[in-house]
Amino acid sequence: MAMRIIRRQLPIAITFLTGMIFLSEWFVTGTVLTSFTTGLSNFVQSVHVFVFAFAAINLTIVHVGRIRRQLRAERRDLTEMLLSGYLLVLMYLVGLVGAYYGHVRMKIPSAVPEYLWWFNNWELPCEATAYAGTLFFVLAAMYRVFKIRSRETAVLVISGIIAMLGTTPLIASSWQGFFQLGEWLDRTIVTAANRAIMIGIGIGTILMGIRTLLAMETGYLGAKEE
Amino acid sequence: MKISFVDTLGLWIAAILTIGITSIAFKETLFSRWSERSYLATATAVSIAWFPTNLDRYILKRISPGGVWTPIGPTGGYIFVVFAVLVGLMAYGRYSRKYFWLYRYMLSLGVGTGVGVAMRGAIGANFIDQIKATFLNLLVPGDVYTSFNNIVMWVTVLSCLSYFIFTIKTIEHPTARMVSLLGRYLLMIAFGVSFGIANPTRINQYAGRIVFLLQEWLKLQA
Amino acid sequence: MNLAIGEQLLQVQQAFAKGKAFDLIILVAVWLLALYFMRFRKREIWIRRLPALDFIEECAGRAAEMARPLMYNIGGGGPEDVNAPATVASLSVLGYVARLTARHGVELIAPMRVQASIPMAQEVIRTAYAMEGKSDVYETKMEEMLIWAPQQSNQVALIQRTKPAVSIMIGPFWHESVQLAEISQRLGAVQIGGTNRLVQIPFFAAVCDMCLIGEEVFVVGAYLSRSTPMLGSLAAEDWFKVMAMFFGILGTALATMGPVFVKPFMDLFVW
Amino acid sequence: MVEKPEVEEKTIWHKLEDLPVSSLFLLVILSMCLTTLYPLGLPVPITKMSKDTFDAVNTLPQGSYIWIYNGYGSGTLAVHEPGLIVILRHAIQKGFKIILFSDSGPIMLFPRVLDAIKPDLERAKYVYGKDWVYLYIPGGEPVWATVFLDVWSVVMVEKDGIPFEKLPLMVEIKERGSTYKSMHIVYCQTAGSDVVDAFVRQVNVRYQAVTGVRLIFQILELMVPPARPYYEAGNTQGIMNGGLGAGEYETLLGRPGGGLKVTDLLSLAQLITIAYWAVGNVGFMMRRRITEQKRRD
Repeated sequence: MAMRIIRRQLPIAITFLTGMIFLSEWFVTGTVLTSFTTGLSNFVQSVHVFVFAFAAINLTIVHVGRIRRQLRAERRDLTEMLLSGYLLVLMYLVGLVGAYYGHVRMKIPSAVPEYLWWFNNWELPCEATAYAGTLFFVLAAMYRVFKIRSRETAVLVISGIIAMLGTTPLIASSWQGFFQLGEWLDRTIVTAANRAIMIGIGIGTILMGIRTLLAMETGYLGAKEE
Repeated sequence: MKISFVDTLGLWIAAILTIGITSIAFKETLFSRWSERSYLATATAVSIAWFPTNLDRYILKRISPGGVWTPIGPTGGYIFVVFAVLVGLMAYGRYSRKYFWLYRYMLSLGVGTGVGVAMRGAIGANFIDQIKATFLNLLVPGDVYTSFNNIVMWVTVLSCLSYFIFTIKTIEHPTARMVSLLGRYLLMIAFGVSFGIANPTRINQYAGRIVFLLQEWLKLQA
Repeated sequence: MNLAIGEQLLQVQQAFAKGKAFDLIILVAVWLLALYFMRFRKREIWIRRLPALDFIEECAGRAAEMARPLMYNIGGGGPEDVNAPATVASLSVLGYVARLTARHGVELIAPMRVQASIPMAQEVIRTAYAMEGKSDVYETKMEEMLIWAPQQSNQVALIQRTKPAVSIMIGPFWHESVQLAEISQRLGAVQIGGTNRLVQIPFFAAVCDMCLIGEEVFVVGAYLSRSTPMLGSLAAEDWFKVMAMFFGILGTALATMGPVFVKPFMDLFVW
Repeated sequence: MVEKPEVEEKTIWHKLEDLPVSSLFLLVILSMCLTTLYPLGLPVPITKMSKDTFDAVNTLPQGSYIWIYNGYGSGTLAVHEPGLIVILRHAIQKGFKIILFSDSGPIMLFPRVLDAIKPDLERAKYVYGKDWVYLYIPGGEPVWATVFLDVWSVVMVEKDGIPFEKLPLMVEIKERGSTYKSMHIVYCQTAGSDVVDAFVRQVNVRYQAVTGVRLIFQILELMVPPARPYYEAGNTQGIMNGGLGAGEYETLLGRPGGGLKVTDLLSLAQLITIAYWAVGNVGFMMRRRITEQKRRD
């Protein structure tokens, strides 16, 4: 019973209390509650210093596990093993170089040329390309999925193509029709539809929040173990 | 301008990684797997590199905010920091079979904050402000265009809202069904326009990579 | 120092205490109505069908038939940001899906983007398998089930490698939505998508076979559990949408009559 | 396996519907390369939204305080970097005091921006710490809320660890009282719509009535439709529409840069996409017609 309280009831109570404090602070700004929420958000920030380091530890556990499984397996996938090892070595090399020079020498990693070299030539192109690479998936979806299958998809596809034609400078600079039609759709129907979805999401969030605070949705704690 | 060997090496690595990550969209190969792992490694390395700086600024400096030793306050204090460190360390409880429930304390603090912040935003910005924005003048004197636009917007908001009704049985009525069907079609138009705009967005972003490859790496000028 | 902050806060309070009274009234009203429907409404509550959720069971069967895995993605929202409600909602679907995969003997893959979500998902899956009496399966397969894939390219690569028969994505998603949906579509997977994030809904609507739009994401927990209190909270939600529509009609009528008429009504909203 | 019905049915329409997507990818990349090397130089039509954004900055008097949240990562570099550079150039030209603040990611990307604006800084004789400053502030909405109330209570040092006491600009802000009194315009660059909501709440809803603070954004093109309700309702004074918007701003300021460069690449790539879409749809419809005819026979 005592264990149950410590393991389950107390976390639920904490959720309820923090949620209610943040919610009440919105209405009575500037009382003792505000300094409480400020303190709490500073606290969460301090806690996050540790969660920040979580990523590296997690990755290490996952990949060391993978390498060990490969070592035990009958048919070894050598490339997989090498790739995992490569990942770990690269991560710690870059991370520790950055941490050492960054903290000991300059107090901030972004001021260290050695670390900036890594960042600019490894991290930056990777992230920029991965993010921009969404282009290829949008293109593929345009070609493969954007088909007039039914009346509903016809509406979706045709308005999409109008919007696209409107944002093509080559067309917009010679004939403004698509540009204006796209702009009109954007200003009326799209704005209004988004408004309706926003109202729905708003009320849905409130009710979902109430259910969470009242411990009806406890998915985040895992299911009951007793 | 003198370009050192290290800079050239960096340029080549950046270019190879750019091509490698792009190739993921085409097909899975050894090259794409290598670039994916490199990405994961360097992205995680950032968290290691910033750890001492963050530790110094958000834990050590907060023990005595402003150089004064205070037990607890909104910006720090030693009791405050001890608690923060304890809760932060609880997150690691999940690696233990016996003490896995420890992580729940950190999580419940997080979920409480998240839900509270989400709810307070939802009432004002999402619910009330948007209802207020639907108060439209449907018959603007002497301005047919604006009146028409307002009527379109008003019909769209109401019919789309009716599409989101779940438990009131009246929506099964044929007339109500027509309205919510209209709402669905209008939603589809909105989605179509949003999807269409995604294409230029992504082309713009990829353009940065193309400019890098051609002008910085291959040194081709327009 | 502290006193100075206190003084400043007092000034802020004097300046901003206005404008939130109506918010508070609405919140209290929602809360009370929800409590009423949860506690005292004994009559059974009807709920309209959500085809996307009914489709999940069929999907699990399909994955079993094809002997290919089922992928469930809970999205990239952390438990401590504003997307917490959607993440919590998504976890309840994960529980349902995990029970189905345990029952049909389908391999479940759940890529995780946020580290803080991993322990939550782990717990949910563990209990689901235990409820179906398949704890042993969970113990041996756990590492292949929960895969930490923090970047979008890791998730895409994971889909390319495992070739799932079904891909379910419910929760908060960012730009990766279209990447994940398109690549699984290209590899022939059946897909169910759903997100609370306005910007990403169109991609799921266009690419996925079934789609949950906006608010429908928050309904899933209640829809799948079918318990009266949960459905009751949905009824409360609906009445507030009806109220929003009523306000919309009333406000527009007043606005059409003239700015003099709508002014008092507008003032109520910023009270 | 003797009959192979699928293979027999394969017509030209099947092929049109099922062209390899890599061909589309390659064509689009090729077209983008071509337009980079041989720019079309098409003019960008100026929308009202971009004009409003420009005016929001342009109409402020000299010596105003501009707060810039450059919350972008490497992913949206191509769009947000021109947006930051052009705003900084404009602010320096107008003689504003500049306070930049961000998380760790953008700090790493800042040296690139600094290289670009160095001539402007030197020409205007801007001194770091006196005329502009860069703060490292990790955290989300609750933290920003406190920053706008009292920045001194959240951080005590700027990004390189120089204490605020040694920075005349930060001392000046402290002397002016609560931080929001030293905020005339806030420029927020982001790729997350949650951040847009947060800034509207924390800057516009809280302080506009008191200090008349202006709020402008640079967000991605696809985030503009959901954010437009805020613009129409006056919650934000302007939105820079991604790369297109940066291009328009550069045109308005008369300083062409990265924004116009990326916008120029749109035309050809989009037309190729639309052509592929049309081909795919024709193939799909013709195939469907044939299938239906066969079923009727």
